[in-house]
Amino acid sequence: MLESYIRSRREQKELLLMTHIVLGYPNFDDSLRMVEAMVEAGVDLMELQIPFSEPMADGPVILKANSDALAAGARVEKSLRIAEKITASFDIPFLFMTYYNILFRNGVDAFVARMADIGIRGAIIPDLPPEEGGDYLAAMARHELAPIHIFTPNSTDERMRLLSEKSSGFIYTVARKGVTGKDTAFSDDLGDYLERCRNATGLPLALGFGVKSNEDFEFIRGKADIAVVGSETIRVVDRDGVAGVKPFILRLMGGG
Amino acid sequence: MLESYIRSRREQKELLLMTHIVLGYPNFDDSLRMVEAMVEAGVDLMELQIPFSEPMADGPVILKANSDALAAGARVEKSLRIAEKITASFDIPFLFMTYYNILFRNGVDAFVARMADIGIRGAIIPDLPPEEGGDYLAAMARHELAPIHIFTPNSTDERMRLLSEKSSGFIYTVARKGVTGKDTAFSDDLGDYLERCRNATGLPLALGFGVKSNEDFEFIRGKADIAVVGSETIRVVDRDGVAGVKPFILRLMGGG
Amino acid sequence: MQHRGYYDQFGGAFIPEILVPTFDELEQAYLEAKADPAFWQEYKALMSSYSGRPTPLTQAENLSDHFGGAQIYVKREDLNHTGAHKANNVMGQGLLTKRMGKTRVIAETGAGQHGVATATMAAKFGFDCTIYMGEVDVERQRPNVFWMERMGAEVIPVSDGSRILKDAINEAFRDWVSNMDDTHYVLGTACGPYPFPEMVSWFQSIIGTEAREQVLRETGKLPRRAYACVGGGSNAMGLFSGFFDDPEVELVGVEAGGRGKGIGEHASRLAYDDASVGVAQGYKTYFLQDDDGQMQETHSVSAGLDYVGVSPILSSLRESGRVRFEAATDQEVIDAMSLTVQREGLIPALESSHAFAQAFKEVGDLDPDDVIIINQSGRADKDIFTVADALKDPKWEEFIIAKAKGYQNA
Amino acid sequence: MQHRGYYDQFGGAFIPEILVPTFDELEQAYLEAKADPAFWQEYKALMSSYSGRPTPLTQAENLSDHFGGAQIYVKREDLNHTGAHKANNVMGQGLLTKRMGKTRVIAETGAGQHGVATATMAAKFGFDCTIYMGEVDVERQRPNVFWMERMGAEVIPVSDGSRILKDAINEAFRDWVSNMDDTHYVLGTACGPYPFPEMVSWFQSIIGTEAREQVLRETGKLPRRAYACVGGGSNAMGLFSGFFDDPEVELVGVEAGGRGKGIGEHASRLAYDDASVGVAQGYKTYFLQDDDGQMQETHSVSAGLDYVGVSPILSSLRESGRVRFEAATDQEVIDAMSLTVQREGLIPALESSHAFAQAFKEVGDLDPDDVIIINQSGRADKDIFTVADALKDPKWEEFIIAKAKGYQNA
Ligand SMILES: Cc1ncc(COP(=O)(O)O)c(C=O)c1O
Ligand SMILES: Cc1ncc(COP(=O)(O)O)c(C=O)c1O
Repeated sequence: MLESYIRSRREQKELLLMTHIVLGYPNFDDSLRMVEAMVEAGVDLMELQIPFSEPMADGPVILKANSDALAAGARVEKSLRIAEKITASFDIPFLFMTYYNILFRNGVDAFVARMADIGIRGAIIPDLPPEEGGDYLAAMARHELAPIHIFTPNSTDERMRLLSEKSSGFIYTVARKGVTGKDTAFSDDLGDYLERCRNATGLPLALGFGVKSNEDFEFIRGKADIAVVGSETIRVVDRDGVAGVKPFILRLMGGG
Repeated sequence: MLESYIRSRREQKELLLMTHIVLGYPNFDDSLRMVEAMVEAGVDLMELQIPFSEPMADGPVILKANSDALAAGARVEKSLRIAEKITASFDIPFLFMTYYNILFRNGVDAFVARMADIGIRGAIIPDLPPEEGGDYLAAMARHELAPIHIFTPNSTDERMRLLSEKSSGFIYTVARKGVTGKDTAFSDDLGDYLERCRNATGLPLALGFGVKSNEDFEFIRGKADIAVVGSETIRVVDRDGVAGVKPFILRLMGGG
Repeated sequence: MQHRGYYDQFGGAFIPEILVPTFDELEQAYLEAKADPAFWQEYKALMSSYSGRPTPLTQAENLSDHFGGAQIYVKREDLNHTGAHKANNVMGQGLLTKRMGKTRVIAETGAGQHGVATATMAAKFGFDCTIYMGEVDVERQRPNVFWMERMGAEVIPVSDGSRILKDAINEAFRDWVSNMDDTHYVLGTACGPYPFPEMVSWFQSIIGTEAREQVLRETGKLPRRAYACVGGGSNAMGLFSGFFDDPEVELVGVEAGGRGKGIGEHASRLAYDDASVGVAQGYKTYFLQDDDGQMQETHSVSAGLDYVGVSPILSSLRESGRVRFEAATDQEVIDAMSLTVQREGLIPALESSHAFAQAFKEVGDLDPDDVIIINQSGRADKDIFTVADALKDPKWEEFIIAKAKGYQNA
Repeated sequence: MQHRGYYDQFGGAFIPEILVPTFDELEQAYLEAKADPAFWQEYKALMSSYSGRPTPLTQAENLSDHFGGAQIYVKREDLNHTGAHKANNVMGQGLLTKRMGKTRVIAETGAGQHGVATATMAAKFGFDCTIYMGEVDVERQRPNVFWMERMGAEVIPVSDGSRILKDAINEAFRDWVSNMDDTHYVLGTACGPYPFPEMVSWFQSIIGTEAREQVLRETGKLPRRAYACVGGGSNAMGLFSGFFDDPEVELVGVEAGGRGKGIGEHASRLAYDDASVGVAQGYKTYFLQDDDGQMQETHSVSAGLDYVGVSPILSSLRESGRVRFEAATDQEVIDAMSLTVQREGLIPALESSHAFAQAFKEVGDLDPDDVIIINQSGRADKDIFTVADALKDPKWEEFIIAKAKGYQNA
């Protein structure tokens, strides 16, 4: 199970790193090479985003990656095949990140079964609150996959408890309001917020949105279990190509 | 008096000719030369139009002559001086044609007195119906000048009698509806109409609007006392210069 | 005609002889309609079902707060179908045209609003329609021309004289003297020969009648002042007539101050002293003319106020002191419009913005218990080319340039 | 939220977690307002004094004669302030925004009408305002952008995706998830996550309530059919809701048939069979999407109907058969508009002209004793660039080219 993987990994490392890529951006070959670079650099788990035409919760960088991937012909089936290849080749857990319509159009049960089949360990569906996700949650449970939900600074304690109940693996906590890829001022408030998160769930906490430097990474150490890096990797690839990915990750973790 | 001039002239000629120019168009010198040419060609009486910026009863040709004259700097005082020179030099009756504001702004009494003073014999003011013209009619009477009014095909018999009462010299009858300078189809109806005019007034009849060829002129012979030629002369001047005026008039009267 | 239509020394009917029977007929139709209560009922029903009357009286709280004086209320003639008070006059004359059995209408237009309104009325009544419009105005108000043509009207650009409103009026008269048998000339403002000034004011009185009722209902009191812009004077006559019997209501007519005093710089006949009494376009009033009586060039940022004459009824109301006349300059007008758009979400036409501009100069001196009414005679949507130019909006210019490239490459 | 907003299988609220408290608050404010008769009174008073409601129901006698079938009545939403039914929704949400104590509004806009309406409301209420508009629409609806900016709104062109309405909606949500504390998102149509479809329909129901009363008063009977164009579905929901309890009234929703059937050629979600059920932009409905669930390009001559999704309430009304859906092609729409302008002097927006086009296809088959209602959701004044292009008006092109030269030489 995903949670136990995280817990055992945490015994060796104080802060794990989860990274994110958009499948098919800039193309499927590069996606594969980025995963390879990240795994080699020591990333602990990864989100593989299946592109969607209306990524309402994503900021400009990931949005553009989504639409470029689609424009280059990224089909869902192709994403699933490459994901299968990835899980077969690399030994860390991979999660899907995508929007609900991708599941819905394929049939939720069928899609979740396929996820299990190709070795995906869980999913983050940002436009699917648990109230709308009955079928999805049931299917995920049947296949022992981790449905991951999001805590935000304005979630109530009650809401956090509900979300926690519906989740497994870990909780994705966002550090601030807004979409992916914008700057976050990490401050003392964050401590209080994470305190609230800890009290609401027994699951490990991943902290996301805006992490992009070793200082950010260090700041999170001790506060959460997993640091999430999303948009910044895409910026690095856009600037330095796939070759830039590994040095960036190493630098981030303080190893570079 | 104007009427007796017309009657005695008619004893020699079956159809008199009245022509029209716009003072200051194309310039005051040419105005003078046009009068000269017309008188030499045997015209019996003339309308001298003092330009006005809003010649609402005039068609495109005379309208343009009005505004060109004004644009070239025609002032009312200048028109009066040239008129004075004209009446002094040529031995036929001259009338003013202009709009009421020209009189009104100068003071109606003063203006009419000045007309008398410079030897003008009457006036046609197309935007001054007798109902609005009390002061004007009184002043004209005082100075023994002829106020000339217009009969139209849709004037009632009663209206014609009223207009006749307020007029002296002659009656200007228009052959059709509309502004100056458009074609008129002279037809049998015209005979009936002129019959009505004759019955309504004892004054001589001038017939205007659209006369431009010897055929038109011949057609009118026997029906009215005076044929009026307006816009066509301006067209001739525009085309052939002042030199074209005399041959045109001669041709019109069948003499050319 | 039974009457000559004089208001003190102003007014009259200085018409070519050929139109005498036509004016007789028009006066008779007008007087009969006026004497027939069923006519006004029919008119009100038409304005209600077709044009959305009564138009509201909108409280402008934000502007009132901004100036800290009287409470400002805005009479919303902009909400009429076709976007201005011109609809009131045009629909009324449409009913009269039907009554007279005529099948064709003609009209002059300056801002184009009256042309659009007339073309609309003609479409609705099934009349043929010809609109005369100064060439200069055709250029500055092309969107209006576009819509008139869509309605099936023929728009004839007038290239005589100064090629603006007054020249279009002359040209409309020239058409009329040839076609009076089947044609009615729908004059667009409270000017011209009798009975037009009175008849147009009568149709526009629907504004003032509504406004008086509304202000009493909503505020329990009469306004201290009522403001209206004055081109020919029809929207002003319309609003003011509701308050003629209320001497405590000060009536303020606002003319186009243009670039300021001096002949050629503005179109103020009554507020500035550049005008004098004269007779033109069939009536006697104050005109912007020279010593010879020649009409002079006028200027205004708003085509609809850019006119040499003014309603003879307003001239007489100026002499009697019943109406105060002021002028607002182009710049004041643009500023007033911008402020109104930003603070209230209202888009007064440039014409109407003159009334706003003058009210803004004065409203701060009144008491917060006082109420004033501003007549928003129209909306500025169709002035977009003029407004964009006045504001020198670079994005608009880019857009037009790109659009033009598209056409040229096609 | 107390409810999830499902209408059969359609609707829901597929929202990012961060907006959950915001939607809770919105639902609560909406339900409280709905339960409070004073709120609707305040709303009606505002719409009356500011926007000129009730809008008339105009009898289109000439068109009725032309087709020789049923009597055609037109509900005149074009007479609203800002020129479309969008004002109804926007003013209602403005009152709610005030109730929630928020100080900033954001909105998406396609045709620009909703943007102008929102900017207007923001000016009136004193809110800050940001409008998201697809880059393509910014180009085709520049006059609207101009007026939004004059109102003080910031207009942000959206260059993502297909750069039209749906992309503007995504972008508005992105703003909202960052600024929900002080910001209300004024969604412009009966789409999006619950409670928007229901709330927007509620505000628009003022159309149908008025129309039902008016048609009974004026004709003594209910209409045989009621026609409305369907973009997101708000004007249709507004009109139709007045007749839901009258099974004898057939309700006809008219979508954008564009260039005809086939994905990419039109924006018909319900009339053609190119769409399928999906979840996007926060709700479940019929979308024009591919097998993968990716939204596809749409096309319509009218920006306001050019949208991939449709109100979930209308999707459910299609399944139940209560509403019939049809599509009108670009060409049919332009023809219907031209005819309406010429015969009635009404200028329906290109969006609204879809409803006219469909009615024209059918009205001849009805009995002269029958009555139909067409919803004229807006006026086309602001579509002038689109309409002129659709009609390829050479004089308009000359005018724009001359204007552009003027700017380039300045
Ligand atoms: C909106 C608007 N207001 C005012 C006027 C001026 O006319 P009047 O003075 O007759 O009201 C016009 C004329 O076109 C106009 O369009
Ligand atoms: C005039 C008009 N009608 C209709 C629509 C379509 O929207 P809805 O389907 O929500 O009424 C729009 C959208 O912009 C519009 O401007």
